[in-house]
Amino acid sequence: MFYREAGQFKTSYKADQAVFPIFQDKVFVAIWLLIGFVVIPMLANEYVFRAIFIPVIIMALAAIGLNLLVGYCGQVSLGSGAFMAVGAYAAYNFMIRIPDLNPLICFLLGGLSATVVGVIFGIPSLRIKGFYLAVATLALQFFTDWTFSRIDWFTNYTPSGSIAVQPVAVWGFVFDSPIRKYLLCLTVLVIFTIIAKNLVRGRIGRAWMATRDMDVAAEIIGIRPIFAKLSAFAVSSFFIGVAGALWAFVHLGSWEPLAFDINLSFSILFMVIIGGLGSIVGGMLGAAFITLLPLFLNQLPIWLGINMSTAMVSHLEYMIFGALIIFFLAVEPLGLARIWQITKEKLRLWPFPH
Amino acid sequence: GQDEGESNSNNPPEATKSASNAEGIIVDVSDDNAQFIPVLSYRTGPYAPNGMPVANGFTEYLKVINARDGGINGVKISFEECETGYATARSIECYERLKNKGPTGAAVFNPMSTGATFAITEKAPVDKIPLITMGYGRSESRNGGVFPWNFPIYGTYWTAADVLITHLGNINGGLDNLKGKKIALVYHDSPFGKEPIPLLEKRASMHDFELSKLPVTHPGVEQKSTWIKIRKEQPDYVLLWGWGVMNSTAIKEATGVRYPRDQIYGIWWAGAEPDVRPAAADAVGYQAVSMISSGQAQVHKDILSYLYDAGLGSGEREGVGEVLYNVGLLNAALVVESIRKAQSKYGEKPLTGEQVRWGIENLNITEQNIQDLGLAGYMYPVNLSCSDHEGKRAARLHRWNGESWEYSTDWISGDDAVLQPMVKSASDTYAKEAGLDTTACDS
Amino acid sequence: MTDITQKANLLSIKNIEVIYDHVILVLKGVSLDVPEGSIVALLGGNGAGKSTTLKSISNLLQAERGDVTKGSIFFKDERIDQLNPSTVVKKGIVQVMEGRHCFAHLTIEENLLTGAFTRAVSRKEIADNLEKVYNYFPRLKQRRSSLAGFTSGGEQQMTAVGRALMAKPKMILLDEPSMGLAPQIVSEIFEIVEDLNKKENVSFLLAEQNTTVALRHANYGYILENGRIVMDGPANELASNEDVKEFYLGISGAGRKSFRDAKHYRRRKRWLA
Amino acid sequence: MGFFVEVLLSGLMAGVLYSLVALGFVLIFKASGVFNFAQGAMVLFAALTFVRLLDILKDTFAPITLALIITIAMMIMLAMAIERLVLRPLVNQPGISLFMATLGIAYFLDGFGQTLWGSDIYTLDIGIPKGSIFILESVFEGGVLVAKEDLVATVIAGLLVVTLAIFFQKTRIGRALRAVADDHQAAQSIGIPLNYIWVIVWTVAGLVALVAGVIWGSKLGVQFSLSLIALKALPVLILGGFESVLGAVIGGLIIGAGEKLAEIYIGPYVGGGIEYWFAYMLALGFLMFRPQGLFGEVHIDRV
Amino acid sequence: MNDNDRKLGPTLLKADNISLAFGGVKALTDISFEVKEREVLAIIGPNGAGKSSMLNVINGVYHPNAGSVTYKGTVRQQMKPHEAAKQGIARTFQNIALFKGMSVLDNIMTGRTLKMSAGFLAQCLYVGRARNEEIEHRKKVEEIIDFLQIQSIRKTPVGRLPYGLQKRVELGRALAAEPTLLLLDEPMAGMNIEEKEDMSRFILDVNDEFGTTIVLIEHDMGVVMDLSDRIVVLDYGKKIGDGTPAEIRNNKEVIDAYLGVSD
Ligand SMILES: Nc1ncnc2c1ncn2[C@@H]1O[C@H](COP(=O)(O)OP(=O)(O)OP(=O)(O)O)[C@@H](O)[C@H]1O
Ligand SMILES: Nc1ncnc2c1ncn2[C@@H]1O[C@H](COP(=O)(O)OP(=O)(O)OP(=O)(O)O)[C@@H](O)[C@H]1O
Ligand SMILES: [Mg+2]
Ligand SMILES: [Mg+2]
Repeated sequence: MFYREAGQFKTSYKADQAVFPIFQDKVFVAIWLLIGFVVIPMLANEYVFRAIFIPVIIMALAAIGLNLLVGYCGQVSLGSGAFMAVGAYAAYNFMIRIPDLNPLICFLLGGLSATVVGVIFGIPSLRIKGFYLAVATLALQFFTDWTFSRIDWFTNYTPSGSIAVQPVAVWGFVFDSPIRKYLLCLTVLVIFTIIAKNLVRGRIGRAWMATRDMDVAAEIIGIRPIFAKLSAFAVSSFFIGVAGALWAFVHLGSWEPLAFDINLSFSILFMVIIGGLGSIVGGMLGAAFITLLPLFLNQLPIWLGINMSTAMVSHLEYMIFGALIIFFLAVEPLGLARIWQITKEKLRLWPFPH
Repeated sequence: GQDEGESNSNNPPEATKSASNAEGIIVDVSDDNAQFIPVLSYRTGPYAPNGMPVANGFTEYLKVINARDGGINGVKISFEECETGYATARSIECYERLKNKGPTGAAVFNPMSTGATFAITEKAPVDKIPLITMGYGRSESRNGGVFPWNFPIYGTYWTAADVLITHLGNINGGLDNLKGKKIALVYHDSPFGKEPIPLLEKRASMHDFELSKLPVTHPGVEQKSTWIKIRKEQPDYVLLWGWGVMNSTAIKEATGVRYPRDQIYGIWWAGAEPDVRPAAADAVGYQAVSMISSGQAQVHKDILSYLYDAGLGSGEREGVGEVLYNVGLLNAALVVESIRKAQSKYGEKPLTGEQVRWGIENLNITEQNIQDLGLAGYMYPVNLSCSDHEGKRAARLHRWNGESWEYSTDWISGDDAVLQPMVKSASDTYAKEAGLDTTACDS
Repeated sequence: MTDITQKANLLSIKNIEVIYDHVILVLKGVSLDVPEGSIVALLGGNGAGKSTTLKSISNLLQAERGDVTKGSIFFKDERIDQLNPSTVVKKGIVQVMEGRHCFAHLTIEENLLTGAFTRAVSRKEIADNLEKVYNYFPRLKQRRSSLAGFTSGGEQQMTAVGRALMAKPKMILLDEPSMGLAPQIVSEIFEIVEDLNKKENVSFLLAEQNTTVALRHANYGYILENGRIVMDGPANELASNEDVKEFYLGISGAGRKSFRDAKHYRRRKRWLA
Repeated sequence: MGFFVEVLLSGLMAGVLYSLVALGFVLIFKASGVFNFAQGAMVLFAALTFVRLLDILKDTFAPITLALIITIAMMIMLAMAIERLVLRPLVNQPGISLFMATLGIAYFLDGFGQTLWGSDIYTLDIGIPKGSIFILESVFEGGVLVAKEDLVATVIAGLLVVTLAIFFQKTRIGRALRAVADDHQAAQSIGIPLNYIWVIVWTVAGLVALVAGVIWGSKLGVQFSLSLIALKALPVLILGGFESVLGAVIGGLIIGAGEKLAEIYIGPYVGGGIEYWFAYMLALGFLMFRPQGLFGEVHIDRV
Repeated sequence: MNDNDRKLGPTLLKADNISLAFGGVKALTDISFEVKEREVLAIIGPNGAGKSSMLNVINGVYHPNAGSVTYKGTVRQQMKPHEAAKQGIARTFQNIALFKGMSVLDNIMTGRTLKMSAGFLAQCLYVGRARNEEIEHRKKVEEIIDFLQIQSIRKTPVGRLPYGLQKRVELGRALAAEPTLLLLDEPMAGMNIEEKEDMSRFILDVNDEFGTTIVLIEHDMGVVMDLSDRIVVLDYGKKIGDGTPAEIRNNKEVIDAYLGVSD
């Protein structure tokens, strides 16, 4: 009863094409933004910022980026870690090689570098499909691992090949405290989310989805696969590259190639799928779920007052994590976003079952 | 199983008993009169076989201090383990989670991985918590002027590499005789593995030996081509800078290509039981540099009687005194002694990270202290200062005899005339990039 | 046509309700019976729920996240709505799914052979059976070694029907068997249906849009609209019902009219809203 | 020349070892269209179970046989559990969901295996000959060195492949499996019992995992890193084709030889350590010409 | 013959000696025919005769082994499908090829892709051109939705629709491109009489109102005979007949090969 469209008539196509056509949704989003920008900064402590919000937000950005590629365009990629690495290392190189360049611009340039790499590695997708492509993207993963540890130029010849950076400073404003970092990341996420939403509801988004659902038919309609696929690779790797730069500069502060290894790629894919393929909210839900679940499981015994060795706890954590993933997929293969949607549909019907 | 935790599965009655005995040994983190020490450990994932004994040694030393001495000068120690899985992002989360626990926050962090060390190095100065990176981390962080919060006590990779070259010099009748020799570095392709390269290159140009670098990709399960190259080039020595499964695989492959084991020398992270046991007899004769070897000193006997006999051991009895166990134990001993030192200035109560930092920087462990610690014969005196956060430039080699490790040399010193300038230039570069002041120690 | 409604029911559906995806209610209490040895037609417009009814019998709904939430289905007095699909086939019910569903990477012949999967009989018997199917559909014999994915729509439809015949079931659920088939083959298919029905006493439940042909060959018919049965009766009676004539057979008083003359505003009368 | 042959041979034999792992992937893909990422975890789990049982049963009359029987029983139970809890609820779902579910299985197995059996390194010795021998001494100066273990592995892999190839191509079950992989629902509609078939196939894959685990385990010691071998098997898989048993072997040989030759002959010019990505790039190169791998099924999209 | 007086234009499309083979299978052998502007041409023939293949040749999905297609006066051997789309050729498919994960509205909107031109940046921000364009095309699409009487399902994901409605949506998607030449592959398979009548109406209206040329494959003889101006009959990849419905109805060869005994 609380979630009703009844009585809300759309009188123009413009209104119907709004992102949130239903009034309740608008209020809902406004409340979330308020919570994000005002309430949380007032309440949260340092641990919550550093260990929860900042990583979740950055991962949400990466997950949204990957979702554009996997969920919307249907090209499965296991190379997100690599794109993040490219974003991070490129941003670093722009920063040290062009003095006084605004770090935010460096992040964007990092993203653009990832775009270039993404487009190049997207080319095989014109021929290779499905899991063949997924596995083939691992080539990029291993290649970047190798490149950034073997070609010293990228790491500015630091002897060990790991990089350390100072807090980001924009126009004299230093993002050094957790709360500032949080707000920086959140702002970036909001902007990118809007961009993503705009893209997927427009011509490009439809071209991606058409390619995903049936690429032959899409081509017959006049959507060039080369354009659709490569643009998806480009935009997706841009998002992921920026996320990588943020991850490196804002979250880690210091990193080595291992920080962007294949496990990261898998986690991001997890987020996308658990969250919901082809859903922007899904990317966020997935990022929160996959990042927080292990922390939660890890702390659970302590909260429950169960005394267990850390090894036992983390083995259990693995088991429960795996089991939950299977459970969620079995309940709803289309992810958390779909569960959310069905809940809404049920709310709409409530109190009637159908 | 090894990981069944606090209770010893072999004798359940004792396990029940332990609940009461645990009092005073395992102190709750919320105890306001206890010094809190965070423990980052990895008991899962590809490096678990190495991580478990280190964590056991570390925590059991803390426990035995509580059990035997009633804490450090009466201040009990509380600790909490956080599983990192050897992953940097998880380590950061652990760091954030643990840094404010206990009445005074974390006394000191031992990141237990080179990657995590790099990441936490940036955060520690802000939180004012010192880092001890015993035998790992960045070698130039020994310069306390630039890295006031980092303490690579007891040996950096550069020291280890220098000790190895010195040893090769010794057995060849002088460093000059290395001229024309071929030395191959088989290394884990990560910052950890690359850390010794600058030093080895410098040494190579000094003594005119040929250094070939052979990277091995993580996790190191496939090394055929590396060892085919070695069979072809037949280097005089192979330095093995590996970690985890890479080490035992290397030794097996060496057997495969019939490269003599006694010409292979490992870093201390490639010189423990898990590294040689899977290769069993093939590994006989293999040597590695070591901070501390296997064996049981007085303190182990205390651990066995205070903890294991009371059913409070974390692992199996046989594990007490293995190489990595001892590494963890030694690491904990250094932490405890630093706190003790700091108490001498700030009083016998739980101290803050900043206060503990002073204790570490002024740490001075003499032969007498080593006796008192129950580590006689296992430890080398350490003396830290503002400009020297390492405190020691020597290590011993030990050799695997098929059953156990035994020392094969006496303490060998690295050459500070070589090391110091490298530390200086590397840390200066770092300071310049980060815009740091380098004069902290000059006064 | 003999009146078979007196015979014992082979299949009987009692008041079933089907929900997709936990929220979409599609069948709202459907009951129908298929007497032993009969041909029963299930008619109705697009989206009426014909395919859903058939899939709930063969229990293929689960694969589409659909669920029979109420009612029961009996086959020879045995409840089958909780069995898994392969058991249902073992009991003798095979469905030919709408939309062909051939195994694209198997050849036509392999497709047909998999149809005999549940039968533990000699190779000889299976070979005979195969030959029989090839006799029905000579086109398939020509294309026997092509991958099914590369054959034409009609060839795939024949394969799907042929594959079900290979199982030698007691009852066949046919979902739009005539779709995409040339007129000749359509009448061929219905001849096969009558043939099997007469000679081997196979019963049929037939969802078909080609109402004219369906009613010509069936004994009994049900009309489904919007998830409910709105009319049923012997085939010949249905065929002469005025409403049925107009809406399903396209014959109004003056006989069949040309498609050219069809108007948009005709028929908006429904049995149910 | 002798050196080249040695590199080549060692590469080929390394490739066979990858094939052993890749075979497990192929089996499951062929039978259910599932890209089973848990294969690596299954290798670890099987080997871990076996090696720990050996230790527990070491005082009985036939430790190896007993351990083998119990391990096989465990793998069967595992297959049944996976079918019931993972595959059945996910029937007819898109491949990517199933793929993710197998990642869930991988996590679970990693945790479960270690909880049950511990996370240490365990030495596995069931009498596979060790050491190396010189061959072709008359042809090349100094001869060519090969490891005996690798020879044994090659023989075992050969046997497995022949058996499996016959199983798939010639039997009724084999044909049914391929049907299932194409269309779950249609397979159900003609009475192929998916549940039963999946149990069988996952069991067979479990046994293949056991074989791979034992061979790799006696090489490396049984420990967590065994599960990472899967990453070396993936390029083999795409090069050979997801559905082809033979492809897994040929792919293995090409990848093994290719990566070793590259490492030895190209590696030194670019700093070495290129094996990992080179294997993938090599596979990618082949795919550009044959997008379905050398022996994989063609991709059909028709309108 | 109905509407014999209808004005047919000049030749729009001409197939010259098209041959196409897959391995050993000869799908098309030496086929020639032409389509005039505004004409409704039906292609009929037994299953596997090569009808769908012919459509695939016309819009560039298959490339003939021999022969050429002349479209709007330009001769070509090969063309990519999206080029064909650009030239105004749209089609529907025998096996429905809708974009399953998208709503009806979005599916039809994809049909207008070629008519949109907003730049990438504008789309990111959803301002200016991107926004106006989106709204303007939405209007067009709504007209099509009205025309096809599918207003009530515009937001439904097409995967959930019954077969017949899907076919209708597919037609809508093809119409959205405002094609010159519309290829329909069995648009009425799986429909009952009523729905076929609706569909016929749509096809005729499109032909009348927009002057769209239509090539149609269909197995329902009633529909074919009533709607088409001319019929081409294929059998085993060969052309065995070409003429008005009346001519075809009485062609002996066609009756043998395809129609069987006429009902
Ligand atoms: N998988 C599904 N998920 C959601 N809704 C579905 C699904 N399958 C069918 N439906 C809905 O159920 C209703 C009945 O569909 P069904 O396929 O049974 O109709 P039908 O009578 O066979 O129609 P047609 O003649 O077009 O084949 C339709 O409204 C359809 O939208
Ligand atoms: N891509 C392809 N590869 C192999 N053979 C093909 C391919 N496309 C079509 N064929 C074959 O060409 C022949 C003609 O096929 P087509 O689809 O054109 O038939 P059709 O006339 O449309 O038949 P239907 O009425 O059954 O749809 C068939 O025998 C088919 O198997
Ligand atoms: Mg239907
Ligand atoms: Mg066709």
